[in-house]
Amino acid sequence: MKKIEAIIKPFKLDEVKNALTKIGIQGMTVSEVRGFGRQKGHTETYRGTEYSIDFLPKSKIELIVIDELVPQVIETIERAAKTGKIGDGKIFLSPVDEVIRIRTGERGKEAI
Amino acid sequence: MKKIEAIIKPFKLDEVKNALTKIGIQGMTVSEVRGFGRQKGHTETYRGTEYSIDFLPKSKIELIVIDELVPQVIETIERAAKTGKIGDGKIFLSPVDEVIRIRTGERGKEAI
Amino acid sequence: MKKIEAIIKPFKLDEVKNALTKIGIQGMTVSEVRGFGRQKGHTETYRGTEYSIDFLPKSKIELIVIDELVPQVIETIERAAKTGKIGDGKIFLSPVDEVIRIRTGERGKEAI
Amino acid sequence: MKRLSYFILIFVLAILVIPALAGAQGKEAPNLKVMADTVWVLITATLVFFMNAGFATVESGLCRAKNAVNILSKNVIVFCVTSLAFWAVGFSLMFADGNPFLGLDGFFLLGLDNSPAVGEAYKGIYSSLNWTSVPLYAKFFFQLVFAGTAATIVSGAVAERIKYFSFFAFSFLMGALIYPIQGHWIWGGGWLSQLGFKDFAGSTVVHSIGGWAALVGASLLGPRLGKYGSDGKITPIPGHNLGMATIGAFILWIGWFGFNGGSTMAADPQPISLIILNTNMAAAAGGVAATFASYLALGKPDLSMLLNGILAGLVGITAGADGATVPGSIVIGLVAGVLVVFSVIFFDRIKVDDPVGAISVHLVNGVWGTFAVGLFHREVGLFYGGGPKQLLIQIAGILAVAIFSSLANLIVWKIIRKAMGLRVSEEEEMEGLDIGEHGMEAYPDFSLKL
Amino acid sequence: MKRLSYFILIFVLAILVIPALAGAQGKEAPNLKVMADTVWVLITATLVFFMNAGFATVESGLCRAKNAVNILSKNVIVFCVTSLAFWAVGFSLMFADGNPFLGLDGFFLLGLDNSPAVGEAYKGIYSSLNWTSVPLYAKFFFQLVFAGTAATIVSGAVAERIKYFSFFAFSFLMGALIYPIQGHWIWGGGWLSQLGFKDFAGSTVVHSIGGWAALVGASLLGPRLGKYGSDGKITPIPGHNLGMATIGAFILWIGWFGFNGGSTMAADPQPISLIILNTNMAAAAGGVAATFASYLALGKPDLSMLLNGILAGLVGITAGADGATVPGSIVIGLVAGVLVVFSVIFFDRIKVDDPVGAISVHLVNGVWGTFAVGLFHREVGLFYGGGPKQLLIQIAGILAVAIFSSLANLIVWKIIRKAMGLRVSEEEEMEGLDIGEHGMEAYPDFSLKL
Amino acid sequence: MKRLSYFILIFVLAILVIPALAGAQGKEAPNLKVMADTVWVLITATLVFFMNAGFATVESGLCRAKNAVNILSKNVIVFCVTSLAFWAVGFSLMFADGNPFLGLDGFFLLGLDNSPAVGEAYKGIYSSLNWTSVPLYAKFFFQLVFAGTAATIVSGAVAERIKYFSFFAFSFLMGALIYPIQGHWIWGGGWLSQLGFKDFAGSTVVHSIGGWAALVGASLLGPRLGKYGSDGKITPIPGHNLGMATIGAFILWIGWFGFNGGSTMAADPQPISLIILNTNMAAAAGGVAATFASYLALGKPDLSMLLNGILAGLVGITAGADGATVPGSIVIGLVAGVLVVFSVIFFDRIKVDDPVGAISVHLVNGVWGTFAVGLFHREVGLFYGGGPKQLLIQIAGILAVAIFSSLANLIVWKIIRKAMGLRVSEEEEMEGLDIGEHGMEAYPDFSLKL
Ligand SMILES: Nc1ncnc2c1ncn2[C@@H]1O[C@H](COP(=O)(O)OP(=O)(O)O)[C@@H](O)[C@H]1O
Ligand SMILES: Nc1ncnc2c1ncn2[C@@H]1O[C@H](COP(=O)(O)OP(=O)(O)O)[C@@H](O)[C@H]1O
Ligand SMILES: Nc1ncnc2c1ncn2[C@@H]1O[C@H](COP(=O)(O)OP(=O)(O)O)[C@@H](O)[C@H]1O
Repeated sequence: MKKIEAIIKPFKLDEVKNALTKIGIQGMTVSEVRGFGRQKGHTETYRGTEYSIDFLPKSKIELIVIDELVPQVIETIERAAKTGKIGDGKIFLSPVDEVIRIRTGERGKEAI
Repeated sequence: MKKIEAIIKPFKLDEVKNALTKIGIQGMTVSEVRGFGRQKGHTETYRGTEYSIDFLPKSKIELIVIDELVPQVIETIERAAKTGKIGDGKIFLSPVDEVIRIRTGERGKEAI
Repeated sequence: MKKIEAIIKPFKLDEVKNALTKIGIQGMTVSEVRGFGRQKGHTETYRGTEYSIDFLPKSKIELIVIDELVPQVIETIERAAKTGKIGDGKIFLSPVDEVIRIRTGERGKEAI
Repeated sequence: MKRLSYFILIFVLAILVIPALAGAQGKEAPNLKVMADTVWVLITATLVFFMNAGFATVESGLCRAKNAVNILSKNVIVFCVTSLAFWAVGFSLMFADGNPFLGLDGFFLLGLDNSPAVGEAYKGIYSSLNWTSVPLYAKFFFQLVFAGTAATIVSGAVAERIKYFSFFAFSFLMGALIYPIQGHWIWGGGWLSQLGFKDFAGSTVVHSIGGWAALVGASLLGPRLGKYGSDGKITPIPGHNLGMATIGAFILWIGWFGFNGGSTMAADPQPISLIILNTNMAAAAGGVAATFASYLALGKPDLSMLLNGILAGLVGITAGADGATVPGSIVIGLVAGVLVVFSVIFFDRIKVDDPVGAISVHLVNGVWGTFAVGLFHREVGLFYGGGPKQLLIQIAGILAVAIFSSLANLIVWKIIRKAMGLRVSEEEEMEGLDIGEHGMEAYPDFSLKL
Repeated sequence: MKRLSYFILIFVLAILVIPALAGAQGKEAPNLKVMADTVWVLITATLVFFMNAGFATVESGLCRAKNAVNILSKNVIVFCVTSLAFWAVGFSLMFADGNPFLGLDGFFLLGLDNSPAVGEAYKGIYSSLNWTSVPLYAKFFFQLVFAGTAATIVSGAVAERIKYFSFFAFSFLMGALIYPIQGHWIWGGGWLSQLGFKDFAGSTVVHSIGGWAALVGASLLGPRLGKYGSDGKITPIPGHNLGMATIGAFILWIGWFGFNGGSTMAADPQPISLIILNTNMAAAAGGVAATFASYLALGKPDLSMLLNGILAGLVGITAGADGATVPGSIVIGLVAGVLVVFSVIFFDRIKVDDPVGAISVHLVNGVWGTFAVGLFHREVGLFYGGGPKQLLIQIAGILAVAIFSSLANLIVWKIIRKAMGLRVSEEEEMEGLDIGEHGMEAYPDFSLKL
Repeated sequence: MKRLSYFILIFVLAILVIPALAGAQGKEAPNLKVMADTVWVLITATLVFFMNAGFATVESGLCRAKNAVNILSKNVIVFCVTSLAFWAVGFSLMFADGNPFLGLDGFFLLGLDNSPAVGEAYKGIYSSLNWTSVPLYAKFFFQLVFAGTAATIVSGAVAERIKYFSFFAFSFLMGALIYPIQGHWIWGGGWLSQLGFKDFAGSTVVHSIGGWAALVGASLLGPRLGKYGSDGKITPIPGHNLGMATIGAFILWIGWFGFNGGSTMAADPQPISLIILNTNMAAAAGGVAATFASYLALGKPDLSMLLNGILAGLVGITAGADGATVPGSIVIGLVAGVLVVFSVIFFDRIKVDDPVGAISVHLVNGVWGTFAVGLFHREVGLFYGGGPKQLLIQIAGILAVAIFSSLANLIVWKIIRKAMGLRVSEEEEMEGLDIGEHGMEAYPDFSLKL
């Protein structure tokens, strides 16, 4: 099993979620994060002083999938989240040893 | 060392935290996340139009533990977080290479 | 590639970010979390009843770096985030299998 | 629901068959005193009306974000409902001629009346209000905003767990029956007023009566989930927006200038100046006293207690704002500010869960204010050489209202419980009433901790 | 921008060359009726002014957090701009002597005038206001806050996508031209008033005129990004702070006591008491009706609909607050409360995106209220035996305003679109207008979901 | 703390030994002018009172979420404390008979007085107020709300770092000594008033005096942690809730209609109409000017500057609202709106950290408004042919207050610093004063960025 983390533009969240649902993904966890990257933030002015906001709002999607699904999920996220403009975000893939469903105690693939 | 991530129902957070403290866990990190899963969201109506909220509020607990503690911690979380109803959440286990305590520079087990 | 997660005191975020930028880090992702640890929370009183807030606000920095950079990044975070007082936080290091830049489809080192 | 639709139906029928009356009152040569009085009464009534916004903000600010829509809705609808109930039934029960226990005439504001004629010149059926030289509609509007206040007090004490439509039904019955019947005894020429009971602007009539309903309601509902641990430990449930709560307290404070100041129902310079000053000084004293009480007893100056202290001072001075001296008002306020702090703690200990402190503010200090008239009234008060007589009368009134209110509210709340249920399901309570009762969120763009 | 600087320039010049006039009016022996009337007019005007805060909070509460600074800014600046525009030009076009279509004298408030003289005694060029015994500056200030209301109505309907300075320009033209010209027809002695058209406090003059501008503006702008899917599916965009929206509705409600109550521009006891009561009862009825309408039609009692229902009741009673009976007002409010719910749904279906329901509240119910005068006026209304004549006149007025407003707004909005553009870029809209237009955030300390 | 308990003790004693006075004033036949004047004064005083809510919301909105409870608490308690201080001591020092520098009689409002008698008929010791025909308590209440305003101005400038009880102590001394002494010179028949200094509603008395206290306080406290980098770079600390700030600005605006309008202390139709209109036009002009100034100088129209611009216009017109013409008021407002923008930037540059712009709004524009009387007064102003005499007198007054205020505040702030400390610890400041000073959070349900 793998964990796929995707940092995307917030307004793309619904699209990505729908795309993932369409390929059969049934679970994911999302959080609001702030991203710092090549896409520069913007300048705000407050009471006469300019200052730059370096962190931009992003959404982070985490989902655990079985190894076989990894390529398809990644490809789906890439497609749905892409605008082609800087700041589209990243996908990170990392190993997971075990998954447990709290409700039933199921483990492994059954628990996803 | 392992990282244990648990996505649970928010109102179970205190119970889980207390249960973990009881078995000697001294540190954890919590964040507010939104979960999408088999537990369907609810329908809201706003000014005459229904719409479904697919993401439900969840709490995510992250904690790093030494390998020996993993089974006990998982079992404790399972017990404390379980209501038996859909949406109780998941526990993910993944590898961690190193831990550092910023204050002292300690590494490994000492740093947890 | 490795993932470095650092839980730090929120008011140290800017300093850490600047220090990382100085050593050439171009991307990171930050979220607001609540930490439970040796640093005890504080007591609040509300309408005559005291209660303790066990979770303290912390910031979590996540960044993916190539293996060679790991020691330097960790050392930089340690230095910038340290106050020497309890609650300075932790750094966790874990493996990452793959990184993808959504905008371009680049993978691996190029994508960071 | 059926019951409600039924009431609505009656209303609509009533409206359609009612002849046009409003124009009947002819145009007179401008009577300047009547002009000034009417301006005063209408403006102060508007200030009292504004208290609805104060209650809405104080109460929602002191509850959780997940129930904010519900509390706001309750505080909005309660005045709408009371407006209709008090117009149809309440005002007549309270002020129309009848017997010492009940007014019995002139429903739907249709009774004979030649206001602004006063005293002997008055010919009509709302004689208990024949002392004020303003038009009937001004009298009604001023009394209506008071009725609305009594009803809205309840909202905070039952917050975060009561069903929306059950509260709707209670509001209707409060404005149509519970409030006006007791009001008749005191302000409608009924037996307590004949006894000499003094309650200038309603420490008892509005605040205690509202407070009793709150106490009975909160007790029957039981505490919010999670408030009291199995081991008896109290888990505070902090209010979600103290900025709103503070705005609300200020709005209530300014509303009170109307509440007390307008209760002369005449623009008499000396009395209204004294009354407004007394009102202010009691509030200020209440705030200072509550700050020190919470600082000394609890360690830190709690903002929610400061706000409650101000409101307590205001409730405390309401019965005696016309009769107390300025220093007397300050003492009344100081006592109120201390009382409210310990009362909040007390009700928490006995597990009556009142999220906003409505019982401590309105009931406890309503009683205190009524009692204080017997001590501080500058003509008949004990401290001013008036002997204990007035004090005993005040106690009688307090008891009468205590007994009737307890019973009446018990009956009404139980009927509603039977008919429509009182409390939302555990699941709904946990998720928040906003989604359960209203299908919406108060702050959808914000990340919340639940 | 250039256009605006130009206007500003003219202002400044005007100011500097204008002789000191204010002192000209000598001091008279105190005329007590004038005193009472002036107090009444100024205080009610202050209440109406307060409605600006109500609009600001309702509108920003019902939009998204990322646009809050922009909406608040618009609702603040609109009254500033209208103040200058109505002073320089608008008041004269509306109330100065001229022809049935336009006033044409006394710009910059510099016309001859000997108020508070009334009737025959009045010598001046603002004769259409010679019936009220208050000083000219009181008349102007009262009329100014009405003009401000008409202009601010637009803000909500065009929210979350209009350029800030384009709205600024529109506000100026609204206060200087669109509102006063039509106002002249009805309140300035123009052709509709000569025809017998009745619009006591402005269901048409203020609310419909504001509502038409809102409808045309919202239609030209098009819906917000993401509101309507390609498949025609409606995606609701919930308001970000229902607490603010509720505060706003209460403020508007109390403002309306000034709006209607002050429109007598005299402290006549009987009429002002009736008017204020009617205003309250229509609002309450509107709230109850909207609650049940949204409960029955949509399944749950929607707070935003409850608030809209109250406002709808208030708009509905505005034209007839002086002429309706209390029961009549309740019926008008009940209808308004139902109307607004279905109107909101209707405009959503036809893809006119009005984030706050301004069109349903102000235009639809402005029309309803104007029409209702023909039915419920207790002297000339159809239901009170007055025959259909008044109703037909009312319809004529509604149509006249509909036609002129549509055209005038179309022209003005299109000129502005040409000159400065109307809508912000897609990117800016997505990121929020607060950063794009103002370079700041409304809630920088809070974690938001975007 | 000891000092405070001591004051409290004195109060309580004073209260208990004070005879009942309030009833002494007999009932007269209704004097209609007195009625109208009293209604006017009490209602405008209520509007001024409401400004407390405005200050609370503007100031907490422009600070950070982690300090919101603290700021709100300060803005609530300051009026409570001032009420007691001004009643016990301040009013007498300011208005009682005495010498050109100090009133010296009638503490605790216990002096002889036969108001509403005026002029020659007045027999009492508060002769400096013998020109207004309202009861003593109305005079006191109106003056009290002014004293409260002066005290509350300070709160914003010292926000986010001052100890709660130190501010409490300062408020007491401000209301008891600093404000009334200088107030005596100008409004209490003291030397500046004898010189011919004109300050109609208090650009100097209230706003400059408050502003000087703010400037001295903010300077002594030093800037907030993190505001100025070691390299001198300014890091803006944005306000956490611009919705609240906007509500507050509107509340202040309507409060100002009472502030200036009520300062006639009589319902004289012509003057009050002019004054209220002038007040509004200056505010509107200030808002427009600040919008363009911030747009041109800073690139974008900053909402917080727009709000400050409106307030600046209001402060600016306060001294001359009775004497300026309408166009004159607009010019005064325009200048104020530009001034405030550059003043905010200036104080930021010189590292006086004023989170809400209180110094720029109240001190800078208080001075400007006072100065402007010498230019724009339509009888004695330089621009209206009055020669430079009045201008020189105005400058004298400005300087006198500058010198005395600087010294007095320096002494008082330093005493408090010595006795109880001024600034919270660095750790507390970083964590937020809400937890440190009050043990509670303003928004416990929300995820915050700290
Ligand atoms: N090395 C990294 N580690 C963690 N997160 C990163 C890293 N680099 C980028 N990100 C996240 O990805 C987001 C987008 O990256 P950015 O460099 O702005 O554009 P792009 O994805 O087009 O290269 C950032 O806002 C940040 O949240
Ligand atoms: N594959 C997944 N990857 C990441 N998070 C998941 C995944 N599946 C479920 N979750 C998280 O777990 C929560 C509960 O899952 P759900 O399917 O609703 O119920 P249950 O845990 O009872 O199976 C979800 O809301 C989501 O946050
Ligand atoms: N075992 C752990 N797993 C995950 N997070 C931890 C763990 N221990 C500590 N933390 C995080 O680190 C923060 C600081 O830890 P704490 O024990 O308070 O102080 P210190 O870092 O000085 O040892 C905690 O608030 C928590 O967020």
